[in-house]
Amino acid sequence: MTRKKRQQSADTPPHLQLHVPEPAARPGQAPDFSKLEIPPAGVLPQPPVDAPEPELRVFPFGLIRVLDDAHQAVGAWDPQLPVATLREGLRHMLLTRTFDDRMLRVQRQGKTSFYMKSTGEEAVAVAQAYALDPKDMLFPSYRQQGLLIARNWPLLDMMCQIFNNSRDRLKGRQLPIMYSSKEAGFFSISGNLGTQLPQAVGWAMASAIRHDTRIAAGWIGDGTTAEADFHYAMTFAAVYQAPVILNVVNNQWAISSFQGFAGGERATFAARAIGSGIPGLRVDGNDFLAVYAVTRWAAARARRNLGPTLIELFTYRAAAHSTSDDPAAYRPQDEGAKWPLGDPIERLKQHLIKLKAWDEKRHAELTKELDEKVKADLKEAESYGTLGSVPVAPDSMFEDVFKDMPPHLERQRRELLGN
Amino acid sequence: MTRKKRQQSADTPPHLQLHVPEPAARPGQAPDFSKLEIPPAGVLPQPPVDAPEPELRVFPFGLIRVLDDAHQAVGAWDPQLPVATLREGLRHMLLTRTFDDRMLRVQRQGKTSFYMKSTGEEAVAVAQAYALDPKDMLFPSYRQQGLLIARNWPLLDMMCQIFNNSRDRLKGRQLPIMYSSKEAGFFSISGNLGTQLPQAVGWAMASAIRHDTRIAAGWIGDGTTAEADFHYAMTFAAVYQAPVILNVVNNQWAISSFQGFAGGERATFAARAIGSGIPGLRVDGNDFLAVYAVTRWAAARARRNLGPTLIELFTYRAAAHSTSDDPAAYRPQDEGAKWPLGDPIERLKQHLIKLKAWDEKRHAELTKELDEKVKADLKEAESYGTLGSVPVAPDSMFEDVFKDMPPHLERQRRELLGN
Amino acid sequence: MASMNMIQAINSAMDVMMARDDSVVIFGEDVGYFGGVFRCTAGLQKKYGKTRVFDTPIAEGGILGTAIGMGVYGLRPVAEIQFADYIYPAFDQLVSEAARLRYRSGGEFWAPITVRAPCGGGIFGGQTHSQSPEGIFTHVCGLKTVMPSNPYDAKGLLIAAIEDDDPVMFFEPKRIYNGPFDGHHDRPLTPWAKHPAGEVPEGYYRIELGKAAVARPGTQATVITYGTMVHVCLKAVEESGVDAEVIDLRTLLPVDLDCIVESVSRTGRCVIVHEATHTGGYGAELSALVQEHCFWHLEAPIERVTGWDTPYPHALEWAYFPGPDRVAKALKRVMES
Amino acid sequence: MASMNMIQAINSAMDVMMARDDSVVIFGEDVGYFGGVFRCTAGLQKKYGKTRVFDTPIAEGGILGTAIGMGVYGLRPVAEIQFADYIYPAFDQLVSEAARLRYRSGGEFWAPITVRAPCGGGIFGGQTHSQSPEGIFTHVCGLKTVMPSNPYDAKGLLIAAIEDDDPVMFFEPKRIYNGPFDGHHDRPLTPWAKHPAGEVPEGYYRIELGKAAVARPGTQATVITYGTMVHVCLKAVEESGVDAEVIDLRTLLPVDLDCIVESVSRTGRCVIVHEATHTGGYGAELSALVQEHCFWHLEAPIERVTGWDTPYPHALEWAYFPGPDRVAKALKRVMES
Ligand SMILES: Cc1ncc(C[n+]2csc(CCOP(=O)(O)OP(=O)(O)O)c2C)c(N)n1
Ligand SMILES: Cc1ncc(C[n+]2csc(CCOP(=O)(O)OP(=O)(O)O)c2C)c(N)n1
Ligand SMILES: [Mg+2]
Ligand SMILES: [Mg+2]
Repeated sequence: MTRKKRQQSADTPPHLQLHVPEPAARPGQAPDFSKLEIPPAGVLPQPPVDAPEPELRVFPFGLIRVLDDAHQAVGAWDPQLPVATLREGLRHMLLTRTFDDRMLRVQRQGKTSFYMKSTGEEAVAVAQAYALDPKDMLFPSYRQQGLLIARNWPLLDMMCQIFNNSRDRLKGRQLPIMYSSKEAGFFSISGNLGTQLPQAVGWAMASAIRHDTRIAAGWIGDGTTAEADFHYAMTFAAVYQAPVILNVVNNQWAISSFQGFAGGERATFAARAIGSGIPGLRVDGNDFLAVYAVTRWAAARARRNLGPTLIELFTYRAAAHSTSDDPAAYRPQDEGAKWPLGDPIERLKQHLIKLKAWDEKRHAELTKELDEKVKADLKEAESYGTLGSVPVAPDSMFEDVFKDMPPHLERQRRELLGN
Repeated sequence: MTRKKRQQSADTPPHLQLHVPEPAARPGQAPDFSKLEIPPAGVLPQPPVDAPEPELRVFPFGLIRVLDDAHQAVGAWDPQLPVATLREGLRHMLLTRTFDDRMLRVQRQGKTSFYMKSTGEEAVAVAQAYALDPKDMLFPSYRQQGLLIARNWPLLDMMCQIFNNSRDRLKGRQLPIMYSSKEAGFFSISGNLGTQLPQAVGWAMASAIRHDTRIAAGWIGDGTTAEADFHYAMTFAAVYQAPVILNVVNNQWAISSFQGFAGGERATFAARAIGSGIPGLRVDGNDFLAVYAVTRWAAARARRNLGPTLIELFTYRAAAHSTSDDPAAYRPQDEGAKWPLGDPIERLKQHLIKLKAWDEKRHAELTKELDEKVKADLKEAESYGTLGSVPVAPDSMFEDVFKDMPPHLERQRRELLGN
Repeated sequence: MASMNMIQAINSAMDVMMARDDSVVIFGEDVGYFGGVFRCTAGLQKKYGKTRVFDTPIAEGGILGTAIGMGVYGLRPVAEIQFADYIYPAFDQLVSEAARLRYRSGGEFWAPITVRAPCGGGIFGGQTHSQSPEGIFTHVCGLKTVMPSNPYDAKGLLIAAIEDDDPVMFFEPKRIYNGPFDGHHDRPLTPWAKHPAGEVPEGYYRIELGKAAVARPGTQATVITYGTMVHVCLKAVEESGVDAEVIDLRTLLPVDLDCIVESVSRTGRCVIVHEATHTGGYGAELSALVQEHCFWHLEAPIERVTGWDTPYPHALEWAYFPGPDRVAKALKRVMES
Repeated sequence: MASMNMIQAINSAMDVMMARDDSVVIFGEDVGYFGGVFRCTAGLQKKYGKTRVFDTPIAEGGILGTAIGMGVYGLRPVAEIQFADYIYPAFDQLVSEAARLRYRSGGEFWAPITVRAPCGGGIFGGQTHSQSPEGIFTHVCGLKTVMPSNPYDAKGLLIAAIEDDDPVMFFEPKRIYNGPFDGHHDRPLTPWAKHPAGEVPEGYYRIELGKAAVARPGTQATVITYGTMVHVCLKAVEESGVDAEVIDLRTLLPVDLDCIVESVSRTGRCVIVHEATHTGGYGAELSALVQEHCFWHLEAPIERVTGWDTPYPHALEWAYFPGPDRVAKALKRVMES
């Protein structure tokens, strides 16, 4: 034994080195996507929804694309949506972007404390909302406002939350954009990353326990996959074959940290599915048709008791992380503009134009119409107050900590009110 | 949109059902391994240690075996160990089992409060200890006592911890078998499952930061893979390419829960590696030669700055979970005896006999010798006291909470001593 | 009425609720087929089926994360954490989610979960099978915290906890699962069968959360305690000869302040006892409350008798455990000053 | 000497320690290339290299789990948790591992980690960017807990924390990163440049853990506080006209009991102030300690002025924040009784 060991130590190994991931380009450098492999559109087959997982292990390493570089819909994954639906999708994506742009300005004007845009990621939320049933339950992160908008939830209600004004259903308690709407099947957004994912699985398990037909879907970002909750969600979803869709929106950045710090240098996020034995689909997140198609496929699978699916939506965070962030400090300023998979709105627009179902003039009109709609809603929302401009009843602070206010909170409430 | 949705809800889906895993057999039923796929020994190639991970994705779904059913060493993974090493390995495995059997009896006699055996899993700890360098750091779970024994750590010291007696270096603080030995490079065992795994990764990262040559290895059980710490360990090991070996000892049971409740119904535990982009090897954990070979391969990889490896050691928990457990309540009593991959000690013994390097007579002598050695050590250990038989200085309780005792603990110490 | 130990009473509470309300589901590590390492869920899977009583992966955070999702759906999950010492991996889901959900959603979403966890020492479990972490949870707004001291209360409180629409931490002092342990570990344990609180109705009944019980009326001092320590304190009172009132809080949060204030205002002397570590334990809050509300009645400093500020040492269990002698000493001190 | 705000002082402490001791490593979410969302580690990666200052996955439990492993190896990890509100996923590694390791290994293994986390509200961060969880950690034996109130202390305490061989929780009140906030949110903030404690030595110096500071000597009452509230209390004292002594604990655990007892024994009146939620907060422990050690000197009930027992409400931030008026009222109450 000891002899043997001496031999071992004999072959002196090199000195160890710590590998620390580094993105392809930093500020001052030119954006570099040379290492990025983008397979052509339409090459991947669409397997039957009941295909056994072992037959699906190519998908995490590929990229499902429907819209090709000439803006044509190609391949087995083309969902063949009616033109009316495509136009509606374009409208909801554009509305989401218009809303984001406007609310950012409003925040800059000091009318609220904080805002987060979803620019460049509109196809994720809108196409997925379309692919799901209106009664399915959504457990989003803070960057899927498009889900609410696609479900035709009033912008006015969202704005009132952002302003914490007299019409804010959340009683001024929450940071702007932390929406919650039971009616829209949109779960209360948490400030703690990832917690919603095992909750989505639990909701789906409950739906299965009650022999319901509704499924659940949850969203996290690439960076959040490192949190325990992603692991919990994957494990419980696989063990109980929960009717749930777990979405990882890989927009390649987590504030200042590129996806390499979440493991993106070594494998795709969709590949995590293989270890849990559930299907993993990797899709061009800026391709409205592809996103719709994979989500429909996963939903059909879940509805037929065939279990969960992990979807990686490969996209790019085109804007700053939030109003507290300036990406110029950590990535090339034009990286987003150079993103090879383009912009989801522009791509669907060009596709509709190819289909002769759209043109620049109608697009300009739509843009103007939506801008006016947002302005009008904003005007009304501001009439109910902006952050700090209208007093929120201070003692409402003590409500909803518990269903019924216990004595110690009643005492504190009285102390606050000075009696 | 709304029209489209109505269509969707139209194809009325079946009612959802929750899947709850169920083992192949329960008490009263015959053990059933019919669904178990055991590939023949020697079929899998041994890739070069610097093989890129994408080329290794078959291994998680296979099973690396060296000893065939005729007890011959076959195939590319045969480590070709000297006979002397094999005999030593047999000795250390047998010593581990003898120790376990004796200490269980001692617990039954009420001389200590608790014990945990590693019966059937001796090859995991002993062969892995052999395959590592004595200076490599080990972060075990509570079922790798064989690591200490293979590193020739005195049984006496282990017994004194089990008895919490006057020679217990842990000052009577820890539950029996929660060993700790800095000198042996054996990390303090935690009662909280899985915590040691990210710690092993951190230790390995530190070794790399300091350009050291020592690597780390950590062990958890199949059930523990569901804990966050496994996910953290995999993520950090992959991101920083830490020189660490992450071992999952799949003994198929977690107290009363079979591996299906950790996801074992859907994928192997080695397959988790694919999602993190690190090599995953699945090995017959009852095959001393195979366990040694895969561990050497992973260690060589780590030493050459080629990053971490996940190893699933496929074995069977032949004994009860602990002295607080009775498996007869949840699995067929003879399931262990029927385990197709047999017993690690018996298999190495038969291999040595095949090599004409061993025989029943020598084995009987060795068994007797080891039994006497353990008895002798036990006699000495008991002379230093058994649980409760010797007073531990009560105020030692306040030491080591902090490096230096702060005033509030000094006050409590004085209160305890009644002055 | 039937004679039940605490395990049987807890089992009976879940049985009753499973039968009354099909939205009640039970899960946790080893709780399904096996019936739990302490047997609290024994027989329930057989009776109510695998989709209402099931085993889980070993992931406390996943257990409570999915429990919250089930609660949001409309179920009433009762999750077991095998030992209170293993609740920490679920801490974020409890603090950031279960406790905040109703508030942050303006009352739209909530998760009526009950988290059962055996706690406390005195069973030679070592530092990771002996902890009493209740003081961490009583600091978290949005959580209710309960700790029963006998089978009758355990059943009534657990039923109330399951029916409660807020998340409830339900800590079960494992040392008294089988009998009222008075701290004299060297003497035989009386089984619950020999104790009046071991007489438990088979059917449905509730004990409202937030109401303390006077375990022993007294005039000279007030002992505020809960869980296993109730029995230790009763023994200590008996041995000290002090006519002390012993209050069994039963629910720690919301606390029954009226009961405390009424008693201490009468006795003017107060000893607070728990097994959890001293600094920042729930005893600190109780002490602060008593001096705030009874300051002018206090005739002696409030004493705290607790576990020491160390991990629970295996061999030194009885030097760590706050036994009757330490409580009696404190009683004498408050009487003397 | 240089003029530094709290961010610069914290950065300087790490800079000094990185230069003095090559076993010091720094990591956390966004701390590397970017230098931290509050810029506390700005410039350090450039100066000391990527393997000593680096970004991490978003996994607080992984950050502290690996930190412990690095500490066991022999490094001195300084880990940043981006907001104290996000420390809960790491709770098990802190409570079950960092805090227990030295004890359970009989002194053989330990992890000298420092956990930095910005805490507290007053910045319109909403309930998940405003929490003060220190009271959870002061209940955990084996952890030290520190919260500075100014740049000079922050640097000296952080250096002492990094050099300390025990795990140290180092909470940074983000509201006072740029200036001593006195609670009057409607008035302009004085920058640290205009405050004596903004004068900070560039080099190495320590402030011993466990020693409080008297922020203002006084004779009529004692205010015990820490962090942002030190400045709120100083203002409240000024406005109340009460000649109160203000104690800045600086280290919460181990606490400087002598300083507290000496002061309260003199003044006979005590107000305890923190921003964290009320029930079971660290103020409860302080109140219990004061009445245990100063009972015979107390002339009025000890008052606690704290955050309410609710999450931190975004729009109602200033109704939640315990400002100078509430503290002054409490001072008047203790003077009147
Ligand atoms: C538990 C927790 N840790 C840290 C944070 C701080 N934080 C907020 S967003 C964010 C980055 C998340 O990145 P990603 O998951 O990729 O989502 P994205 O912002 O790109 O949509 C971080 C670190 C948090 N909110 N919660
Ligand atoms: C965090 C935590 N949760 C639960 C437990 C209780 N527990 C101890 S061992 C065990 C089963 C572990 O099974 P596995 O990981 O397969 O290891 P094995 O016992 O089979 O070696 C459980 C649930 C624990 N010790 N720690
Ligand atoms: Mg991202
Ligand atoms: Mg196991």
